[in-house]
Amino acid sequence: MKQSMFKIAENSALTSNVFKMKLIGDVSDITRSGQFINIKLDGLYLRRPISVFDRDDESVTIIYKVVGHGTEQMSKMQVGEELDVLTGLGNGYNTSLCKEHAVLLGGGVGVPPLYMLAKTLIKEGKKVSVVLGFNTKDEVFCEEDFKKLGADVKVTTVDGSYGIKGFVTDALPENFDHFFTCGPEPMLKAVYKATNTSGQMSFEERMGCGFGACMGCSCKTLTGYKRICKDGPVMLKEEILWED
Amino acid sequence: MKQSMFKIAENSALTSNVFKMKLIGDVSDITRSGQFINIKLDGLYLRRPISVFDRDDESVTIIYKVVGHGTEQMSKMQVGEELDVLTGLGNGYNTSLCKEHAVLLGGGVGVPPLYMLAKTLIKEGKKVSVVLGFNTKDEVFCEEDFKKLGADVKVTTVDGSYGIKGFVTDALPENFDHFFTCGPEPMLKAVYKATNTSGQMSFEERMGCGFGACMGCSCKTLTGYKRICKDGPVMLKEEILWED
Amino acid sequence: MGRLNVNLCGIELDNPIIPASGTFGYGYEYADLYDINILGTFSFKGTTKDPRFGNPTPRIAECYSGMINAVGLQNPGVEKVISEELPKLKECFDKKVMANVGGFSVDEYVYTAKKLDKEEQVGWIEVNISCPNVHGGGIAFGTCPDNAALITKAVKEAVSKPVIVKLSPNVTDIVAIAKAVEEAGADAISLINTMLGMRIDLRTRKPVIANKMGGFSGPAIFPVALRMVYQVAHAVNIPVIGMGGVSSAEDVIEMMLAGATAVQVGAANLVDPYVCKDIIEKLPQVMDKYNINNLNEIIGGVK
Amino acid sequence: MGRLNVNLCGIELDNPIIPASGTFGYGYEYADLYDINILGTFSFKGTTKDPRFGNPTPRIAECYSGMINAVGLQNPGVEKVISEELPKLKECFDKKVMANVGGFSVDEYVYTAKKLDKEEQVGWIEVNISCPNVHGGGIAFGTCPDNAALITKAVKEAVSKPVIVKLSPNVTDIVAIAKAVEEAGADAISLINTMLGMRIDLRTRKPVIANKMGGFSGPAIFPVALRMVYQVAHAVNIPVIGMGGVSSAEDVIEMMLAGATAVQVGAANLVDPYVCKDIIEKLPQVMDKYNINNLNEIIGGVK
Repeated sequence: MKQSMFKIAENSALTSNVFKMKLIGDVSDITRSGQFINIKLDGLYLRRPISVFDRDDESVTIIYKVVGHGTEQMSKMQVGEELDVLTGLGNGYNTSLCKEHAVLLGGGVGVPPLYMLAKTLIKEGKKVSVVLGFNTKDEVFCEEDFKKLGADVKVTTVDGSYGIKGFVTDALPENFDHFFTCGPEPMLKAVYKATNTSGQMSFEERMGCGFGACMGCSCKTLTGYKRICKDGPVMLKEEILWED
Repeated sequence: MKQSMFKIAENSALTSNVFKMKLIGDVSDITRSGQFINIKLDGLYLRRPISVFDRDDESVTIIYKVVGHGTEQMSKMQVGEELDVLTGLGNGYNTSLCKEHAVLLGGGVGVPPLYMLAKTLIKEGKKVSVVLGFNTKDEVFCEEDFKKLGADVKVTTVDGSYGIKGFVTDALPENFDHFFTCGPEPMLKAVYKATNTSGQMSFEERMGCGFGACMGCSCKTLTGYKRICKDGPVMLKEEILWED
Repeated sequence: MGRLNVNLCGIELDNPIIPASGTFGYGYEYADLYDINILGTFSFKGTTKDPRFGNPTPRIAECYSGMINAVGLQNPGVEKVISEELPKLKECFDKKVMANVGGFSVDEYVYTAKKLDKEEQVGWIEVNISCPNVHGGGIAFGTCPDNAALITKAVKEAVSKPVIVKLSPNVTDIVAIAKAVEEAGADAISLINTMLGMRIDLRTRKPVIANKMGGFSGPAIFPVALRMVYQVAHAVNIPVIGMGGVSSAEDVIEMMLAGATAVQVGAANLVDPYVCKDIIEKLPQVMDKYNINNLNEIIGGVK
Repeated sequence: MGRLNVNLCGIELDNPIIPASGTFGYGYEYADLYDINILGTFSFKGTTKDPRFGNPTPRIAECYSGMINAVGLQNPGVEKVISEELPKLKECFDKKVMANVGGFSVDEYVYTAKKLDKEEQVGWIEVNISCPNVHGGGIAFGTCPDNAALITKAVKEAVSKPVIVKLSPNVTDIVAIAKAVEEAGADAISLINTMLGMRIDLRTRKPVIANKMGGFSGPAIFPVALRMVYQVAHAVNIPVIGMGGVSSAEDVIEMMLAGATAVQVGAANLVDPYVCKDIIEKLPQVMDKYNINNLNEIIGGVK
């Protein structure tokens, strides 16, 4: 984990309420896809955790949805402004658990963390099938980004206004050996039920610190209590304990 | 009173901790010298009241000393930044009470409100003598501004490092018919004792609202309870009740 | 009936927004800024039997997301309020006003409440048993259920108009006090008054406030206020007026979801004199955002 | 002796900065960030007899200048703390640590305190009688002087190390409770624990926190904390550890002027993990600014 200042190099709308922000700064602690960064915003007390969409040598890119005061404030920030950011948070996805063919299932704002993951898997020579799920056509984003990587991409919409009508589980490809997923909990549960392979799921929870100190985001797993921010956000399918 | 946004057109240091800030915006409610404006700053709850140094048709200028978080934050603001300001606060000086020769006595950050006052008095054809008191040479500011107006200006310093050694009361001119003063309370008391004429004194107090609603800055006078923000900050010498 | 209307003890309010006592004077200061008839009503400056100067200055301190005040019930006394302040208010306010009453003994509370009760402009009597700034005074009533009940009963018997009792948050068990004043006949409860707080000036090494401690208000106290409104609203059967740090239309809705029938806005008026006007104007669009058709449908919506 | 040194119940601290229980785990999380031996000491995660998962999530809510948590004493239980956490801590921390103890009965408190008392790494036992998150548990002790005294006495008799009792601010009379625990044998008092607060999510119309209410901390509560530290420090003759919203070297000095011998830093660690390091580094220059030669000269400086 590292605390440092980042400068906004891009902050543009992808849909009516989803934004892409590129931040220039020290990204040395961002080591895996599926990790997140934690952003301090003026006038708000807790930092805002946002998953990493991509990184290069000098910048990290995030994609976030405006859902509350924090993200609304972020969406209004200008290129050149600076942000205090904690980087290198969370365990991230373990790509070595996939042998040949990975399926990546993303729902809504669960899509972004899969991008850097897809990049890594393709670099490792694995076949990557991506299914991106949205409610409706207007909400679709990032489809082209995944296509450009060379992944096989399908899009589902709940109302059928774009791509395949239904949920990501309605567009599961054949013959994958491992899945990676990120999205709302009902989607994670559906994926859990619809898959027979091993897999990794990224969870969301309201966090206090984001680095394992406060126990604000604990959950029970089959392998004991875990902190979603530090021991997660990625959990193995095998260890997940659904509580209803 | 008016609430509106102002843009910073200048923010420069006059001494090591005294700054001059020019704000462009709607100044229509600033009608008298001796009034103040009340500035909202990010991250601070209460507004910061600062007396008016000067105004023209489209801007108001203030001179402030860095004494706490608020003024420190102001000193770091850049030209072009915007501030939420309440204008037209306080009664201000009544120049009609001076017939021919006014003496203006300012101590430290009590100096700025006297500038617009001097301008007004000179415009009214009155003779203006100014005595500016500081602790030491390095703290002196605004001497030239008053001289340019055509006022007779003397400077006192407590340590004698510049001008007349002593307090403003050690440099009182002869034959004035009314005095105007602003400065720390010990100075106001000294002026009160050292003068035989009528006069007006501007008081300072920690304020809540600055516009007469909260009773945070009340004081007792010989003519009843007054709110320094609304019924003051300028009081007639005749009504002052010193409490020790 | 508009979608903002609420009923407070039998009097219909155009909206639930009520500037809190001590932050709105006797109303006419703000009438220079906007037409104060747009308000639900407002609670005027705490009024006592005799005129009071209040505490020495400084009376004000800055805090993170809030402020401390130790004004100490400065007011011209009930006679002058009736002879001078209310006539001035009449010129700019057509609605019923909430008369806030302070005191230092049961007799004093009763004396002041009785006088104000007779005024046609007064719609409700708000009994402040919780001002933390008066040594040996109001605070004692507010922190003990028996005393709170005593004063409530005495005032209730003396007046004809609805009695609202304003509670202090500086207590272990707010519900016990709320139940005690309900049982003693209160028609409504307003809470929370300010929290007892303190700041020290590092330069002078003295308390910022001359009176050492004072009443802490502002957005900082909102979570404590919301919690107490929730607890009290679920424990009593009379209306609750929520307050404590409310600064936006969203805060108003949160207070009403917690159980408030109406909402007072205090410290926010002092830093943004137009805040109540802004809240009233923004409420409909914020209600739309959260799919609220009528404010009455959300009162106590959180179980 | 450095100008930052203070003595806490016979143990010399290099400085008065102590990360508060529940915000610093068992220390080693932060040891990855900086050498935690620069701290005065720290108070480890509240430990109970049995392992606890704590409350359901969400456990965290944002507030103006603060946050609410309802973790509910999640900890691996005292046996595992001794067998697993303390050995890990030993690798990165050479000083005595403050052992924070929670419980649900006098016997549990005594059991846990006794076990931890025997550990060479433990310098003080901090008894949390004030955690507001455990239904029917710790909170009861903290809001009643007699119960607070009962638990203090029982723990004091069972252990050899200094006993610090951590008080709840959610009370009418903090001084009565402080005096009760002093009389019962407490070696020091720490305060304040979190205030009971609540937030509601306007979208879901449900409390943000699964447990409905939780402990409110952060700069928002600083004025209440400072007031209580001042009141208690002037009423008892044992050292007081001040906490509640402390986030800067200036806050530390303000707390010490109010009467604190040492200062705990809580919520600030969660938003700025380096805050304690920063405070320790900045203290000398802030002391210079306010003409403070040695911190001991300002403890309780405000009368």
